[in-house]
Amino acid sequence: MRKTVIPFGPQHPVLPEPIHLKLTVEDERIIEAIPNLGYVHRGLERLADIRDFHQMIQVVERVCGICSVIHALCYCQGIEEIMGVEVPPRARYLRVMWSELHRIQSHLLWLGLFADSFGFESLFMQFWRVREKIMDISEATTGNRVIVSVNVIGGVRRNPDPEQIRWVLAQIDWVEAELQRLEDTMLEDYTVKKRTVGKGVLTRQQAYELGAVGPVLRGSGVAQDARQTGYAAYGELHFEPVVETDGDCYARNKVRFRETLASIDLIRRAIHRLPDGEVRTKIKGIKPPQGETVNRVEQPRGELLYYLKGSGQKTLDRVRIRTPTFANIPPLLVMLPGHFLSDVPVVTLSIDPCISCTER
Amino acid sequence: MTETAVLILCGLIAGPVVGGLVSGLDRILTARMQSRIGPPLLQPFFDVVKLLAKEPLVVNVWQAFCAYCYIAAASIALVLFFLQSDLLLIFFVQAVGAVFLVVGALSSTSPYSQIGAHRELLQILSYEPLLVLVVVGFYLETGSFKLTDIYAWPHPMLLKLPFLFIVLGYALTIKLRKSPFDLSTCHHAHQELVKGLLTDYSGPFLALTEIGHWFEVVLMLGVCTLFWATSWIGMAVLLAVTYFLEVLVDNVTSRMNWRWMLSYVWGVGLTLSLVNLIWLHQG
Amino acid sequence: MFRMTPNIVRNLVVRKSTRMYPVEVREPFAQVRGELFNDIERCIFCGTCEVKCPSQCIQVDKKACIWTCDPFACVFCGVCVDTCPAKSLYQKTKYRSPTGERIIISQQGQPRKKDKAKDRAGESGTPKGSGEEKADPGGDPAT
Amino acid sequence: MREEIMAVSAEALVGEVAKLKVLGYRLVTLSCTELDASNLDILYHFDKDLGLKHLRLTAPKAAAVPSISPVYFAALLVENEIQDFFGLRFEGLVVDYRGTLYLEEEALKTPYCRFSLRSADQREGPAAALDAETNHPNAEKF
Amino acid sequence: MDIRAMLTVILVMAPFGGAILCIVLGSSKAIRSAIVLATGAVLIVSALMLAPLVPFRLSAATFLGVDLHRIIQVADVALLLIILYYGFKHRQLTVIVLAALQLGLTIYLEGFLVKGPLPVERIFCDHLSLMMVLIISIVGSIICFQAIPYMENHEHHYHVMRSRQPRFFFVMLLFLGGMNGLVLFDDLVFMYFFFEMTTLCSFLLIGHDRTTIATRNALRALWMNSVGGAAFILGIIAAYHETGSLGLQKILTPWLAGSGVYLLALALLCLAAFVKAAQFPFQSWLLGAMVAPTPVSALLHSSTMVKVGVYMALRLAPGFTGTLLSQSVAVFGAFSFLAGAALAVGQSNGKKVLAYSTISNLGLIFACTGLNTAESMIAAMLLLAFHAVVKAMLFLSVGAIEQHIESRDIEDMRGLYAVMPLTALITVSGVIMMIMPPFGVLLSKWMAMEAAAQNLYVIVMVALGSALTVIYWARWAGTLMSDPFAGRFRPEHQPALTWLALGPLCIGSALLSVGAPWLYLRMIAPMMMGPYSPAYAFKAGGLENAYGTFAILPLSVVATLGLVVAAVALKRAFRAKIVSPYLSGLQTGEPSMFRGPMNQSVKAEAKNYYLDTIFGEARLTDWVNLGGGILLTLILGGAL
Amino acid sequence: MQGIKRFINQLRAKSPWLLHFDCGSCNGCDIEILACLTPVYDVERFGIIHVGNPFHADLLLTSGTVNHRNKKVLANLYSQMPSPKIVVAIGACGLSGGIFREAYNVVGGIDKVIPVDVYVPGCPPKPEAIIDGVVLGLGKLQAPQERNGERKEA
Repeated sequence: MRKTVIPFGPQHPVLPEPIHLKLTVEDERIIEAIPNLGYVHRGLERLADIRDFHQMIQVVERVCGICSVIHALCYCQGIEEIMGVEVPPRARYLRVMWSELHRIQSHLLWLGLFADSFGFESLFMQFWRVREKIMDISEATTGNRVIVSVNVIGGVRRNPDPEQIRWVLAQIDWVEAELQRLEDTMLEDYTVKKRTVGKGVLTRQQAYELGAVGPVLRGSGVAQDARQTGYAAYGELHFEPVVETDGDCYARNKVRFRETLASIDLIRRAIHRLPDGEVRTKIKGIKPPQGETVNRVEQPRGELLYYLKGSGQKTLDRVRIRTPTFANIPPLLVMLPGHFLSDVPVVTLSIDPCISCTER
Repeated sequence: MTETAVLILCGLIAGPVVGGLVSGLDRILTARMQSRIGPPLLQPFFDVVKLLAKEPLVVNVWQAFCAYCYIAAASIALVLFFLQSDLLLIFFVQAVGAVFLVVGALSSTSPYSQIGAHRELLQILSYEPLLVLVVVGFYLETGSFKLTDIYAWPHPMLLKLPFLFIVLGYALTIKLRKSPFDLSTCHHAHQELVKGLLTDYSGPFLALTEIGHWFEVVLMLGVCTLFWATSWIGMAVLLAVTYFLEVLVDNVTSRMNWRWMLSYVWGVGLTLSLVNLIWLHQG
Repeated sequence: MFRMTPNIVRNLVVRKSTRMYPVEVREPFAQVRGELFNDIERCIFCGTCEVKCPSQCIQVDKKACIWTCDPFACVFCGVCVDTCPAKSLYQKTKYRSPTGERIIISQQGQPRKKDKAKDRAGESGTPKGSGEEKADPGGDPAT
Repeated sequence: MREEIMAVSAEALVGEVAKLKVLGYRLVTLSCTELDASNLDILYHFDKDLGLKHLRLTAPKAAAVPSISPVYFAALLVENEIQDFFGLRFEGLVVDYRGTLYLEEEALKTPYCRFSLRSADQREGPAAALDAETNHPNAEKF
Repeated sequence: MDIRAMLTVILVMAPFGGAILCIVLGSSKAIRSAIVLATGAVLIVSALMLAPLVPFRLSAATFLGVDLHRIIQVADVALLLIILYYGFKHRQLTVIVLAALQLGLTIYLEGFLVKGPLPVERIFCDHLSLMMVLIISIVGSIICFQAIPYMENHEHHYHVMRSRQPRFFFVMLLFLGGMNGLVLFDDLVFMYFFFEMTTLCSFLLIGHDRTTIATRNALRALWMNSVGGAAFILGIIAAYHETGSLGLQKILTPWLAGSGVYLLALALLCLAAFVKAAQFPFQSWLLGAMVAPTPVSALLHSSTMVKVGVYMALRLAPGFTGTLLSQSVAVFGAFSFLAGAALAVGQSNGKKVLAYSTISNLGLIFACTGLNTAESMIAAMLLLAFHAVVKAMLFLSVGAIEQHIESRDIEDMRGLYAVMPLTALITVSGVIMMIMPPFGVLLSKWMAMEAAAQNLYVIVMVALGSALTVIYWARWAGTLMSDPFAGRFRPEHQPALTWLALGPLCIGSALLSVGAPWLYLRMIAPMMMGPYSPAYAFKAGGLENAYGTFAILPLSVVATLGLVVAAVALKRAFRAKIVSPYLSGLQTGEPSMFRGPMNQSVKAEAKNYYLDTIFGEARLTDWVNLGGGILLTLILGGAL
Repeated sequence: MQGIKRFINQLRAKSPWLLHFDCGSCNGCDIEILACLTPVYDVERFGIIHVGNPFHADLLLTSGTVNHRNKKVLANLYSQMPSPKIVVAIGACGLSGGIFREAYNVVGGIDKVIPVDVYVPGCPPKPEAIIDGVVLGLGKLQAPQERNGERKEA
């Protein structure tokens, strides 16, 4: 047969990050996709040898710039668990707020990029326009737009005042209104549906067995979300996962869109129940972490797992990070064959690939 | 003789100037639709001059040849339009340019360029018959293929060829490389084919293809004017509305794939043109 | 097929969302972590920042009283500011400006107990004219 | 760790894993740590309805470990990753990158084996990383 | 003896003589080449000498004292017996039945039907005949020249022990004579004889290699053409029945157009033409014929033999002006044009692309014939001439390429420019001449389209077909210019005779395109009489009629200028920095290699789109045959 | 002639086409670069458009640490850009390797592989800073002859 071999990436305009897919194509139909990773591999897990466990917060935040809060949160929760540190309630609620803000910005980012992947440039622009508002909130409440560096072991670093909180509420109202205006296009437009419905189908069974996580898993009808475990303050906020059943790119799109709205709702609830008090437990004098733990949280892209092992020294023995994209790449490899070349960006982006997460 | 020379000159100048301005307006309008400010009006000219002054890098020397052939054919087509020549002939000459562009892209081994070239061929396959049928529509209405006769026709053509105008709209959208038909190459970077057809053209050669594209755009808009050739105002309004709709469509649709394009454009386009042509034939 | 149209038309009519950045500069938020400064006058050269910095971009020479920072390696996390016992480190709300050359900020201070009089805050490696990131010991911005 | 950990041997591994699959568990990931100069500790994390279960395997570096990627396709990436990081060999990988998943030839080999790399680590900082470009003599060849 | 008669005799008999010499003396390569070259030269000179003398009619009652009709009668029966023999030899029932049927009909016609004195003005040479004669003699001879080195190579490649070239050239030359006879004679029985002769020759040539597949395809060609022969003889009988004449010009009396049997006769003759021109559903013999050595393909199937079909249709056209038959022929032709183009898109075999393209172009000629207006007839004749020349050139280039890279697949020709620059360039220029203005093929296509604009069915199919045509040609041209070349090859070193064939054809077709106005004025306009009128005027260097204009000369000048500019640019581009094509930043130093997974070097390959799922042979052939069959039935039925 | 040259150089600064290559950053800088293209910052005001292809680019915006695998890609892309070309390194990682300097698979900043013209510090730099950096780069694009052209290319 007449095979075309295409090096897709590492530098490729539809891929915001470098990953290489060797695509073998027949008349634009993909018959094989072999990934090549390692373009973003830094080896930061190994930095645990030379950075102490406090400094590692800043390192793990930079595993991925889009979900830095949640990386740090997962890491801190793990350390807190080993060290037996209790986090003040206000800090737990603030952690939820910042996590959800991050989820919104990540999902908005993704919705934009996804729109771009099927060539809907103006929609991309609109989502990113809305996203800037969230970036403003981040910047105002934490001091930085992207890598907010707000989690510490034992709590959070910033304590927004009531006026700031009110401002945040007003801002997310605006975001919600803007999003509702875009909902019709993103979920109902003929061309959008034509490009996403039935593309990259992952059945419930496949998604479960291939270890898909996050919206990919929930788009296939499995109601599993690490937030259900109730870490931080989620247990008190009556969290419900968003589930769609079709398992195609459209379903994932819908899951993410609905999750964005759900996150806005969660922020509102978290803010309404925000207790007063301290935001940071002093950990001076507690022995450095000794023991091992596994901590899981829900990133925008899915479930994130940290395996931490310490032996009572300032540096940890092992920091192992299993990021959601890492888990979603095998499903991607299963999804790609059989689609057309023009669907590659759509299917690839539908797992919301975060390569810097994957390779660390 | 002088008149001919003036017309030739007009054609040669109108292409880059009008085409560039239209392209600049297009970019501003697009930006405004996306809630942005957008570039200055003269931005396309800056781009082209800059590209012309860049270091020539080539992947395959034949690309240079093809780029020149493309712009030559595109400009000849426009000049023929200004000389009020035969409409069918103009499209044939225009097709030469399109083919050379494709051949140039095929001469690179990059799969992106090659696939872009093939998609461009499929685009040609989609719009070429439609253009011929539009021309046939003019013939059936006016009894001539010559632009002199068509422009001299006393009634606005749009009233008799409304469906063919829509069909021309399809062709125009494909030619302008607008969504949903921006398959082979696209004005925006984020496309699975990188820049498709134009991936391996660079520097001055890219500038040539861009100028050639302007020639083609002006030519296509010129064909649009035929639909309301009786008054300047009608012509201007028709052009403005058409172009606005083109930009709008670009901004409210996503990019489709070529299978959809082929079936949609042929299906809808051929049906519409047949309906219109049969109407003309009977009426 | 044209569901986006209302949004597009609305965008055409209402105010554009573009910030005209170089023309109009927006006031940064109050708590933004920008450029790092060391008020060398107040620095006690304890070396806490050197230890705490996750990026390890600060070197403190306790004997010679030289505080050196590689601004290109700084990740603007603000840990050093938080932990500075003398509160000599602070971050402006303005970000650090881009440059065309590599720079190293090196500030020569005086031992805490000694004469606080005007001393040269030396900088090496910074080309002339692009020294706006210099920590000016005289003009205390005091946020 | 809060959850149940079960020790397995290399021989029993695939059987145990297959059993878990039948029980409806999904593979979360593998975590590998170096215990000492010759042994690795591999944790297999499984999940069912947000409850975790771990299998612990102590694997000597020299011997190959059977791959579970034929059972769980999802193990493909992580097993390749461990091959890269620790130089441990997995038998029967579905797609075997042979230690090139992340690392180029000039990069440090088996970078997570710190016991064998300790000497290289003495000189920290970029110098060490740059040094690694010229295949460090102490680095274990994969 | 009249010089015209002498030239006619030479044109028909010289090849026969050459052929016989070939088989008698041709075992030595030098002598054989000399004979072929001499025959070709004689043919070319005679054809050129004939040019200023047309039109003329001549009586030819006897040849060397024997009644000419009698000779043909005997020869005809002999020919049919030979076909019958081959039918028995290969146990091909269809061939046997058809040959027997033809034999019976011939005997019936000659022995029982034809009564009274036969007209003796049997030679009729107007400009159409002349055009055919020129094509056959010049292009055909050039092809024969190229065949000399080609066959040498061919036999070398196939390790043939005992050269079969004498036989090969015998048939080739015989064929040329037969073709000339066919177009120069006006008597239907004579035409039938020559028609059958070309059938037999093509059978022998297709089967020349004696491989199983060659034999099978040769037999297919034989039986299909026998269908045409049968239709031919039936047509003659019907025509004779209605008009009492065997002279073609006599038969074509428009006042008979109302008669059903008369139209049936014309329809049957058209059917014979369709079969010869391999129109759907008879295309398979032409495709099968591509197994033959390439000069055979070029000679039989591009430039000459298939043209017999369109020649006959053009001859017959005045007979059915304004009838339903004419309309149906137009639709049928347009359908062939579209279907041929669509099938060509699905092909990667270079020769098959050429074959389908031939079918497609012949379809367009038929469509023009069927449209039957002055403009369309002009278009048809111009297309006939230009297509013959350009297509012969393309066939010969593909033959040359094939012998070098040992493949005829377009994919294997990727980057051919790097290794066979001149041949590649000639092929590309051939492609350009097929699809681009101001070249002749496109000129005639333009005329055809403008002529077809009145007929909605035809114009829609022609519009679609011409877009498809662009695809397969452009794809091929681009592939040739791509680089680097990957396959096995022998460096470009062509025998002088190959250049002698390719060079003149290439330059000739370009010049012919520029000379299209004169071609029109000198060759075609004089024929526009009867129902037709010389529709186009030569104005401002172009051809213009009431509703269209094609500025050939100005365009040629401008195109030349553009070419010069582009060539200068090309020359300068050689000085520019050459970089690797875009491979997502993964290129290694080697051409088109990238660094893939597992640190392997992978070749970035891109193959052309052949759209097999849409235009594949397997998918379309049945539908196309069905369509062609239905249309043919309509033609035959509509005639009644 | 000199006038034309100056004019062209001015135009160069008016139409810088941007190629973005993420060579191992954490995404933070990448999304800020992308944010520059979107309505709120809209760098198309300066004629900047994002092209996905080195052949068309004038400006190479790179973010992230260079590692052993992507350094070849980076050098390849740089070599495919027609001159005059400007490289802008974005973010702490791109400048020096940032917080990952000591990691084993990190070579260092962008300037270890290709010559860098503008350094934009930040982790990640704000879009305003990126715009500043690009503007600084444009100055260099306007006077390409002043660049000490062929520096070390890996």
